[in-house]
Amino acid sequence: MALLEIENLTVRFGGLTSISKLDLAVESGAIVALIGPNGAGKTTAFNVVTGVYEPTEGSVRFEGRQIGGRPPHAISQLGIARTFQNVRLFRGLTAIENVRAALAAARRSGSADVLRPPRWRRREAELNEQARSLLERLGLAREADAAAGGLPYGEQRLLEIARAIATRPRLLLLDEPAAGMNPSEKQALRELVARLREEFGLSIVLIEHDVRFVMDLCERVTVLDHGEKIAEGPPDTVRRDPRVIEAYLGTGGGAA
Amino acid sequence: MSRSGWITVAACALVLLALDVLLPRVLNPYYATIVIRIGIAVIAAVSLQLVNGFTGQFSIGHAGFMAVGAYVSAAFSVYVGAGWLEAFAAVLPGPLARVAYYPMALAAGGVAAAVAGLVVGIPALRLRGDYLAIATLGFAEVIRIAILNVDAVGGARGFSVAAADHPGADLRFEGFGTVYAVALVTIVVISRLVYSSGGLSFRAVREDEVAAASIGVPATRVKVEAFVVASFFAGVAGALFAHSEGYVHTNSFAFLRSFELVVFVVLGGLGSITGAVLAAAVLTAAPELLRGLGEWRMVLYSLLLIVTMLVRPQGLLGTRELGFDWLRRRLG
Amino acid sequence: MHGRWRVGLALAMALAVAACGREQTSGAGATGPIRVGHFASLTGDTATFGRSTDNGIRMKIEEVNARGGVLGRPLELVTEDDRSITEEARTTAQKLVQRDEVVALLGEVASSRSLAAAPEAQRARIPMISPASTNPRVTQVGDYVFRACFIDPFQGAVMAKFARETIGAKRVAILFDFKQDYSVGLADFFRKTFQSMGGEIVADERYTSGDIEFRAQLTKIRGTRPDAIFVPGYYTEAGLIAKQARELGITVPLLGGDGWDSTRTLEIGGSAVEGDFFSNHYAADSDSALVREFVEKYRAKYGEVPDAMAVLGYDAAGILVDALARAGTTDGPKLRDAIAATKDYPGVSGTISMDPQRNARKDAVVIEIKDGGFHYKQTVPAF
Amino acid sequence: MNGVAWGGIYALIALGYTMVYGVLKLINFAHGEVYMVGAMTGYYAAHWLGVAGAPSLTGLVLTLGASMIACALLAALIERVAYRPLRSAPRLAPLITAIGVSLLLQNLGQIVFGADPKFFPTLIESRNVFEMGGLSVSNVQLTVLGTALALMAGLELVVMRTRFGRAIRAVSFDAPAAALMGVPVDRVILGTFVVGAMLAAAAGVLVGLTNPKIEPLMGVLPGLKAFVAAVLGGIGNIPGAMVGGILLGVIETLVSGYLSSTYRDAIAFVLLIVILLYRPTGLFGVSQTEKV
Repeated sequence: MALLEIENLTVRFGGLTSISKLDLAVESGAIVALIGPNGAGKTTAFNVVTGVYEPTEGSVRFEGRQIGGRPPHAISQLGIARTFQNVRLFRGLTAIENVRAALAAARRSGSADVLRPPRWRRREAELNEQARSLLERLGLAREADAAAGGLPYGEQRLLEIARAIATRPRLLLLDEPAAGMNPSEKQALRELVARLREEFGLSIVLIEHDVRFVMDLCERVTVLDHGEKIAEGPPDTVRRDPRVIEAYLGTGGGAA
Repeated sequence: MSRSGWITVAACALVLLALDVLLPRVLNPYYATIVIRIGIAVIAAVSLQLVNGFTGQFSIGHAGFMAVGAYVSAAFSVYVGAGWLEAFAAVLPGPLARVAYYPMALAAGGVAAAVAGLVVGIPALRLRGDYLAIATLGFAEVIRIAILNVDAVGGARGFSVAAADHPGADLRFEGFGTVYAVALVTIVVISRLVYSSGGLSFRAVREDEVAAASIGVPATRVKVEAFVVASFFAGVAGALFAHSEGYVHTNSFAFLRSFELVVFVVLGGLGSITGAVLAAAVLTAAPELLRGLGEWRMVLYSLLLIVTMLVRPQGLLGTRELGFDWLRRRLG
Repeated sequence: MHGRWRVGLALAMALAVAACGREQTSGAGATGPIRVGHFASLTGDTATFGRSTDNGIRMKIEEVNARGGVLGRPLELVTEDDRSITEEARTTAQKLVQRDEVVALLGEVASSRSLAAAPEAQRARIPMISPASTNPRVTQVGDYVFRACFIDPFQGAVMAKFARETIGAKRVAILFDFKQDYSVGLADFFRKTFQSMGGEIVADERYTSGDIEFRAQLTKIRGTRPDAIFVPGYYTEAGLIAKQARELGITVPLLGGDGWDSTRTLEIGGSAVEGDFFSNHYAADSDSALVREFVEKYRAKYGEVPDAMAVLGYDAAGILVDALARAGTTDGPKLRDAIAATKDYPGVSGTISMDPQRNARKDAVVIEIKDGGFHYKQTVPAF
Repeated sequence: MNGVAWGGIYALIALGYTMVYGVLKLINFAHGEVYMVGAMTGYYAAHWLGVAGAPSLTGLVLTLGASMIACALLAALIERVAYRPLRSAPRLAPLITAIGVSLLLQNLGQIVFGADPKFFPTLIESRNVFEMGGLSVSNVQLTVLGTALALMAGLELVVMRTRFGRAIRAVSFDAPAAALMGVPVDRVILGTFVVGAMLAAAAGVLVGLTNPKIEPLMGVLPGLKAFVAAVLGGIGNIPGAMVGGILLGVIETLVSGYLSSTYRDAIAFVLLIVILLYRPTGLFGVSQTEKV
């Protein structure tokens, strides 16, 4: 059984079909890329998997459980985390607070916060420690107490990944993690993603425009165009697929 | 709580008790009333800060929950509590009987307001931004007009917190210690709620609801929680108001009061508890301090608001806390 | 930015000055002027009332001072504005008692604000005389609280009697302001008395102070064909109600209470209020010498005909001065006893005695609106 | 019928709220006070112009014009002093200055105009032009409604057909983009305040015609209700504000007529809440799904 199984998924907004009859499976431990031109429905797929949108038809199963239509916070608690295309940090909080919020989100206890028994202090110290070590592993230790909104763009992207990992997911969805990065940053990111999979035992789906970026990182690539899957397979095969080339050239995309 | 924590609490209790005894001897009733009103304003403002400043929801109907607290606690005292108080007084010395009774009246007001907050919050918090604002304002007015039509609490005639059939029970309560103890509890509870890892959820919802949900924060529930907790303390503030004034009228809880509370919160700095405390204290005292100006006093008061906001658009303290680390170390 | 800071600084300094401003004037010793406090709504919703009572009180105090004061000392009036806010009535009363050390309090017009402030007078053992709060509960707060006017039950009953006996009405509609306890009280007692005299209340409609639109209620009332309509509200709405009633073709007389007593009723009602009646504390065109003299002096001083609030303010101050002279001291309890013993005090609003419930007992007059003015119609004696 | 006339007045005030909200996302709480100043200046203008004694249509037009100009200047001043410096400040800061300006105008009003109510001069002799059953229509009501509708039509024309109107729409849609396209955003915002204030001033004068009692605190409740009307229609939406205003006026009148005036003020809010729960962005508001 695959970790994530999307079957026959269709998403419509009014008369507009954003995704049509999509099938997609992500095996445990895999790194999968979702590529395709603008408006292909990649982010919509993420939004359905994370509960932001409801599927119009079809099913989304995570670890065998039907999750389509559940609220986002519940899906997060099941073990799916994500980042956003246009970076959505808690800009007014510090970097470490962003991570701590994610560490603590699922296990809040207002009465413990107010009464603060000894075990609350221990847990608080523990969370702080975890958050710090997570930041360290993403190279953000020095920015721990800086306001998230004030960080350079590249670090904001990293922080968003740190925050996602803090929810202890088994599946991580990265929405254009390399957008706006220069080649050397991209290289670092690629290494980081690979390392994170090992260290945290993650399965990763990432959306990317840049086919080269996903080439030696991903085992499989799924190509969407106009809401439909037009190709799927190992990167090398997909890259030579005439329909893929047409889709990219047709929209004038020089990304490939 | 740690040992130093208990020591701090004990010290605070002692200081408040001392204030309770000393202040009425030092301050005349006029100043005493102002000081008590400041305490009540602080409670209401800090509780609203949880909703508006920390959870980022824009409520402009907080006075409605004060009204619920004030009227329910007053009615409780007049129709039920007076008898209990008399019964307590039969076995306890007078002041002790009152100390034993008052928490019940306050709790009655607080719980009633919290229930109202839940009932209002669940449907209203689906709304966003200014639509939420206007809905809270609407609920507050509906609550007020509903109270105005209840004869058992005096309707348009207002409601005196005195029980005719229990002349021995003195239901008025003007202890500084009580008001400030409650204010302190409010400040401690709300600051502990928000300044903890779990409490980051409130601010996460304020910063970005979608992102908050993506890390597992049940945004709607967090909003309702904030609303209910805030309503509870607003209700307690209302209960204190009713029992210290001895007479309540729905006019005291019109939308102007709600606006005043919003002003406290924004002027003090959204997301700053000490800011709300500061603004509530200054702006509650100001109309009385400015009495020397005669008819110009409210003109100056409004100029003060405008100029402060122009000079400090982020509020007096922004999102910072005044000496909070110190306080946290003491109370932590 | 520097400019802004300077403005802020200037404001802060103004604040500080204002805060200290009054501090120097404290301490009324045994030889200085006798301080009398008046707390009133000089601004806000009911500013008109507060300003009128203050005019009346001020005039009385000046008269007394011109005659050499009382107990050999001049009187000093300290007026504080409560902005028409309930809880501010309480702080103003406290401020007057504590900081200005007044010997007695005059105020408020609105019963709710008198109720909020009265416990402070009672606690400080400083007598308080409300010029015009007609709600019975005000003086029930304690034995230091008095009033210079009659109470709602009396006034409601007066108009019920007038409607039944003088006009001969059988069917009366009521249109009252449900947010003003004054109006609610008058309507209650009118209803009771009128029904006990064999009359019928054919409609019981409500409005809210601040309304400017009554056509809906009046249309309903029109359908019940009443002989008269009792509108026990304030002048602010009464004139408009009359106007809209006439527009709708209602010709029966409207009856009101002392809340109608303002030239504004005429100004706004115009021809629509012709032939209407209301009960009042006094009639400006009464042939009593006392009234004539008062009206003349008031008009000379303030340039307008005094309304009932001015008269009641004047009389409240008069009762206090009279009691001060009889008590021979400014001591609270003794002054209280003297006020309680007031008997046949010749006030502009009638001959006043304090009844055991500390309510002024006096006659009421009914005023007819005729030829664009208020005219004395008849006196309804105290009962 | 009377409800419709009232609704017209609410709608005029609501337009000012909605337009300002459209361009600035600011709830201009001082707007009700601008309406009050409109009524007051109308009162003084009518006396000063000598049209108070003699009812005439010219008198009405002159009074309207005078008070609209006065309020336009006032609004420009308010915008310049209290809102513009806060253009880049946190969103709630100008809300507080708006409350401050509102309090300031109320309190200054009580000093400058006096706290006593004034009575607006009769600019039109009232008579019933139409009566049928329980329904009667007076010429005053018709004038009020006619003027309100004419002004709204004029506004619609300005917004849809002029460069200024286009600029307003552009700024409402996306202020930074409009600025990039060379729209003078500051001037457009100022213009929006001025137009809104003129409509409120007209509403003030029109209220003076039907219900002549005017006083410095008269703006508080109608201001709030007009805001409710604006939200009802979907705040930021101009036709929405018109419909919301008229709807509110009619419903209030019906409620106090057929149910009870006791609940009239409550009903506006109950209605509002119910509508918001079913349509969280008002009757005509476009629901903005956030792009994720």
